[in-house]
Amino acid sequence: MQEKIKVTINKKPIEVEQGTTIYKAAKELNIHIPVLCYMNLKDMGIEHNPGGCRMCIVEVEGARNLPPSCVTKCTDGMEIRTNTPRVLNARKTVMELILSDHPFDCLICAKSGTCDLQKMAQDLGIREIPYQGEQSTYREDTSPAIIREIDKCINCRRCETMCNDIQTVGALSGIYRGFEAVVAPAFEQNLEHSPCTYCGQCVAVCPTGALTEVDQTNSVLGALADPRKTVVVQTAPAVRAALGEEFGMKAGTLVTGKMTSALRELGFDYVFDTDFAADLTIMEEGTELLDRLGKHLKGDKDVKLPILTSCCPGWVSFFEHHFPEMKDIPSTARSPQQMFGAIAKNYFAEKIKVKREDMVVVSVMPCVAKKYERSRKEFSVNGDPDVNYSITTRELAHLIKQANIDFHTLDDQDFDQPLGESTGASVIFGTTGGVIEAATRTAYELHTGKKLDKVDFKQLRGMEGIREATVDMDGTQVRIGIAHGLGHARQLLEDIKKGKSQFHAIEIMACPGGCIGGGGQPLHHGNSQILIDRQKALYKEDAGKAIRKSHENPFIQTLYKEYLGEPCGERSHELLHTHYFDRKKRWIKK
Amino acid sequence: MSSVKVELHQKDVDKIKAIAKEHHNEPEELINVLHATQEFFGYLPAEVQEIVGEEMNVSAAKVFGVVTFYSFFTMTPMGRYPISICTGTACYVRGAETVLDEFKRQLNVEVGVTTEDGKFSINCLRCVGACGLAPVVMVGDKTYGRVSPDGVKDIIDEYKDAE
Amino acid sequence: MAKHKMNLMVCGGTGCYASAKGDLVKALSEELEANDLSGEVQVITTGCFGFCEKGPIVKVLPDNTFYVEVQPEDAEQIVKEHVIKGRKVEKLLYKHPHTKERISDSVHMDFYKKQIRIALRNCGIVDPESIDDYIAREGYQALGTVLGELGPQKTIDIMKESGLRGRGGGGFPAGLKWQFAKNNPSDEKYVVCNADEGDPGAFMDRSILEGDPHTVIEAMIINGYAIHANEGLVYIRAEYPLAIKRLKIALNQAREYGLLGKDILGSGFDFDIQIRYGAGAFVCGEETALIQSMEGERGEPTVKPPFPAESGYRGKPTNVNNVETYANIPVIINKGASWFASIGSKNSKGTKVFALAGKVNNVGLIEVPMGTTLREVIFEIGGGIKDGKKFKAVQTGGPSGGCLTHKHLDTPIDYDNLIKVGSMMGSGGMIVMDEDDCMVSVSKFYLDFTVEESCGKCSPCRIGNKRLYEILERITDGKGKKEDLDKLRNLSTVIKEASLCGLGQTSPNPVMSTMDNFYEEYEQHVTDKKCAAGSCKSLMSYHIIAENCVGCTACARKCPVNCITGEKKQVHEIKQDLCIKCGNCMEVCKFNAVTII
Amino acid sequence: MTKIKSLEDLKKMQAGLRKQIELREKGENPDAHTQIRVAMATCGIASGSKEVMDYLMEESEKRNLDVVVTQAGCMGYCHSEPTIEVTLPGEEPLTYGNVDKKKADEILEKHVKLGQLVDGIIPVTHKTIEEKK
Repeated sequence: MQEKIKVTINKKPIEVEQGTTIYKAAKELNIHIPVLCYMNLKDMGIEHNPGGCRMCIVEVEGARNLPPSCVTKCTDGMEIRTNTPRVLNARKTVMELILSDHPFDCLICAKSGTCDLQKMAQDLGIREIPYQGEQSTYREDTSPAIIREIDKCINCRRCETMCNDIQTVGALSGIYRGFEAVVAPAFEQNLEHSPCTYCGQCVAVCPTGALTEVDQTNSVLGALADPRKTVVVQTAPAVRAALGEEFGMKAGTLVTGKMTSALRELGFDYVFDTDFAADLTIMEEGTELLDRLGKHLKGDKDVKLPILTSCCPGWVSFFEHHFPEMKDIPSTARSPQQMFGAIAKNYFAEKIKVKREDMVVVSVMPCVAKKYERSRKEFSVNGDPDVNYSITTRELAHLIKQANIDFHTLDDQDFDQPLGESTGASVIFGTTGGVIEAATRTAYELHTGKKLDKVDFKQLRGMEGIREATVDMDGTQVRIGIAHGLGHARQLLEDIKKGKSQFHAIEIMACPGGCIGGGGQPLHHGNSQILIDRQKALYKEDAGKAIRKSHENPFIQTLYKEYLGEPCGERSHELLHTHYFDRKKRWIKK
Repeated sequence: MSSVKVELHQKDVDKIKAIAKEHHNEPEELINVLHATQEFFGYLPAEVQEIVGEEMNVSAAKVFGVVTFYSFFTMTPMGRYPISICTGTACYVRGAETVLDEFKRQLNVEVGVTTEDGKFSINCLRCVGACGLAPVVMVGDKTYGRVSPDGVKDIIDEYKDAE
Repeated sequence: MAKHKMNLMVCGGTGCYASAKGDLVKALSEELEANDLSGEVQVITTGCFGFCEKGPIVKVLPDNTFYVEVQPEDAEQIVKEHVIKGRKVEKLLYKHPHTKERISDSVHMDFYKKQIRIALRNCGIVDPESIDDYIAREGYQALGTVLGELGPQKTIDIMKESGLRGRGGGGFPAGLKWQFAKNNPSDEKYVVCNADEGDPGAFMDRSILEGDPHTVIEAMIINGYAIHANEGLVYIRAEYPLAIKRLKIALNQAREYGLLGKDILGSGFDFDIQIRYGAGAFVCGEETALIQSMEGERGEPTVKPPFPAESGYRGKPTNVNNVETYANIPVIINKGASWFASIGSKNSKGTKVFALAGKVNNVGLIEVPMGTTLREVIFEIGGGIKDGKKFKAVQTGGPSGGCLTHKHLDTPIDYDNLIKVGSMMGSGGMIVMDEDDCMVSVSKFYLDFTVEESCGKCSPCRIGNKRLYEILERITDGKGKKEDLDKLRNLSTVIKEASLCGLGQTSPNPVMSTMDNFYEEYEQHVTDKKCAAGSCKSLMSYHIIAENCVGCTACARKCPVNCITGEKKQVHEIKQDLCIKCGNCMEVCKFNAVTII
Repeated sequence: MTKIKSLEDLKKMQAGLRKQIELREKGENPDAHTQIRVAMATCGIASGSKEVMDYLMEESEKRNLDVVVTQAGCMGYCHSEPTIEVTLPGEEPLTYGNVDKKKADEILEKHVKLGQLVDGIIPVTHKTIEEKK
């Protein structure tokens, strides 16, 4: 046991563990110290404390300078003051300096209202900027999913940490030095030419408007206003567990019914559920798993195992960029978003007798990478994408607010049919471990031919970055791996490459926590408890569903009967499966 | 930092690979490798950095981050006769700035830029440690001491017609 | 080996090397060869003699003749006259600037009189490329003593007793630093020599590495043994090719002799040293940034604590000292802690090497006991101000230091005194300024440096210094306002208190010290829009005094922008809107008809 | 190259190397040693000053005397060549004329070792050569 040490903060005494930072000690005393660069997602094991912004400086008796509280550890007997005139003046001056190198377009900035910098300037009561001078300017970069307006970068370097240390994508780095220092891709190229996976974790942690998602709300409004278009919307599972936060509700509040009402009020012709497509994904991916597993068990040496999930577009980009040699291993099943698009524009359009080009499919996603995924060429027919627009949870909230809809007083409505029916299995797609649990429920029954009574596979749940479990399928021990966060995915893949780990199936989600922690979700502002609450909400919704296995979804059964034939059949292959590319950049000229 | 587009040939790539290998492909040795690479190519174009990154198991973004952090590394080729004007304090108080201005005026280029004919480029460096000779100018490896604006022309002329 | 009667010591330091118009060593050797004297007279390339102002320098031993400004064409005379006939070559002897007397040896030169050479003891005496020379000068004996007799703790105790403080800038007691590194348990520790001398105007570390590389190697091995580290790294500026070359030679020689490698001197202790190159980043002089850089990263400092002694290179306990600190260590072991502690002032022991430069007669590298006054350094060793101008200020500590003035001339130089008067020891740059130097411009010069060298990690340094620079620029451009002076003060204070590393915490020093010592000069710039030193071009204009002008047209012919009009024998006029204030007209006028207003 | 295996080895080696550096070390601080300057102008060399100088150097080393032997120009005593000037530490210099090997031996043994004066001193009214010029 470590000894406790005593310190005083603003004359209030407190005992803390050795190694506790001043910031954390102050928090225990409910003393709020402002931070800009510091970020602690403790449930994810992510702590970012470069000590760079210098907003959290405090006065320590006997110290010559003003140390940053986020990294400075308490020592026994330390007397700390967080609000002396000296501290306040320094903090204010530092803020004035930061603002002097920041564009003044707050009112029309995408981050306005949710910007940490803006809030802090308000708190400090900044009314003028006495130190005006040259502002650093950079080229703006718009990619299919993310906009980089790095004139607004304050060098907190959170994005760099997410991109390199957590996601190990390596698209971003601090570049230049001094006043020109900023975070950017190699050679200041656009993100499009970098190994960026558009996971959006940089966007999720950016305290200012330097990194934002490509806003497609105007395009969606345009489609809604066009009388010739039939506008179909699909909403991803994780959205319903987070959207409420944008309207001041507690994290983990399920707002499925209100969301459906709001979408209808916005004028969507059909309000469907991506969960339906998630059930479809399980049918295809589960079948693929059982096929490969069966061959493997029969001794087929050429069969590719483990099978890797492919519903996360960030993850797909990741292996295309970083592990192209493994591109044959993941399941060829498209993601639920794309399966939905294909079914909507083929099966459903046919069914309601709307021409493909007159149908607009909009997806609401917790994700930034989905914007990129929908733009991939292989998901278009004659230039018409299966999914026309993909907006984030945040963008949907903007739309609702824009349309003067009082979210709180909306009644709970159901999704439309047939593409709105879903099972509990599909709901948990939104959290790490959910896809593989859903797949297991179906695979078990299909493999064993027996009915599964206990559908909760608790061993697959949790928040650890890498999890391993074995599921007993009536004697067949199926080894399952789970990773969320691309850094963990990399670790798992390296282990597989080295032959250290052997699995039959692996689920990978690019974002920490899975889709609930997606780059398009309401900002967590460094509070990782929010993700845990969202996760709980999804498991709750699953538990409350009448049908909890994908293959039992009656509309899925109808779809196969009426249109697709059988899972992994010919039509399925055409509409529901895809292929992958080697995207590793090589310069070598022969 | 603008970069020149280059085409790399297999032998260039092999050279980078060899340099990286000499340094055990150890990410820690990135800076040493960049030194050796720049010595070979004369500068560090993006394409070269990409391969250095691949060989050293470091992302291209990070290689670029390191290259742009250190003033010794450059992404543009220097002139055949790179002119470096020392702007250390000793040279500064002895008039290095006027010498620098004169070089800029006569060659009609800014600091960090190469003349159109590719002959000269101007750079500033901090203290070559020859403060006794302040102000100091270096052309390639050759050092000129106690340079006055009047002497600038002579220095340039020395190289102007040289091939 | 043939017995040599005479040695010609040729300074191989960068300063001398650069000022020679050819290969001096070759010229002398060839001349000796031609006169069949190669067997009797040896030409030795040595490290820096220090007197760079008068380079290239050749010293003749044993008669201790000190030749200055020697060029290859002088080789013939040196050999024919001095070597053969024993007659000193008068014209190559140093001429006293005041008495005009020729002085033949360094002992009697003011430049050397007050110096005590500890760190530079071998510079100019040994051939830096010869380990035998170094061993002959008690080289590696301290290592032998440490390995054979003292053991780690006693060695550290000696370091502590000696009172040696880090010569890189901060002045942290070296023994204490070693103790921390020793006390942190780890099976892997490192010793790092900081040779990333980035301070503009300081070149002592380079001179030591060029002149006596083995002393650094020996000290690093001692350091490694004392803290239980088996690996050392030298982080050296890539801009120092000569020092790198000599260091590499020295490392190989030490390995051949078994002084590096396994089981050194039969003690069972293993140690080796590798080189890491800096790449032009001043901030890498800061030890945490240096460690980042050694790990192949951007040289951005990290927050301390943890100090490198706890978690440094590769996250292991690491001791970082700079070159000059190391150069003192073998002598301390050989001569004892009390000997060392007897030199210097109360809290600053030993000597300090300074790079004396600027508007002083004798520019060069000097080593004086701590506690020597600025006056002694500038006016005795330095020979006073160049061209008979008036002393105005002396800047110590480089971009982290401050500008001191008349009233500080009798301050004994040591770590604490310099901080007390608002400056810093820094690595030992000492730049002398005269009446022509504008203090606002000088602080702008340093801020320009800081802005360029700031790593950009923390906001106060990244943006604050830029804003400081902009305000200073405004003032020197004649656009300053009274409130700018308050802004300078507040910004300086906040940058100092809130910045992450030593660079930011000291970067406002040039501004603060010049504001303390030359406030009226700032006021004059802001309120009167005048620069008394005449260095801020925007604040002055050239005019022709009609009474004095004879209309000789000399000025008009010399004007690079043709802004001077007037017929021959008529009073000329300067068109102010075209004038670029180059000063050519004033320089060329023989009739004192051009004036600055 | 052989490795140095112990402190003793190192010390032995150092003792062997000292000679190599002695010339320089003494030259750094000539006033601390006995200095013998040999006039080596044409007249001196013609009358054998080179041999005398070589002799002085070899012998002082053999006899382990703390002597720095240097050459000087013409001392102006062409009639008494070879001439040498002997300066004991802290004392005024004395000049001897017509020095041959025998004389040199006597000077080393008596003047240098014991501080006794030897015959053959040329009175120069206490001026060094340099000042005379």
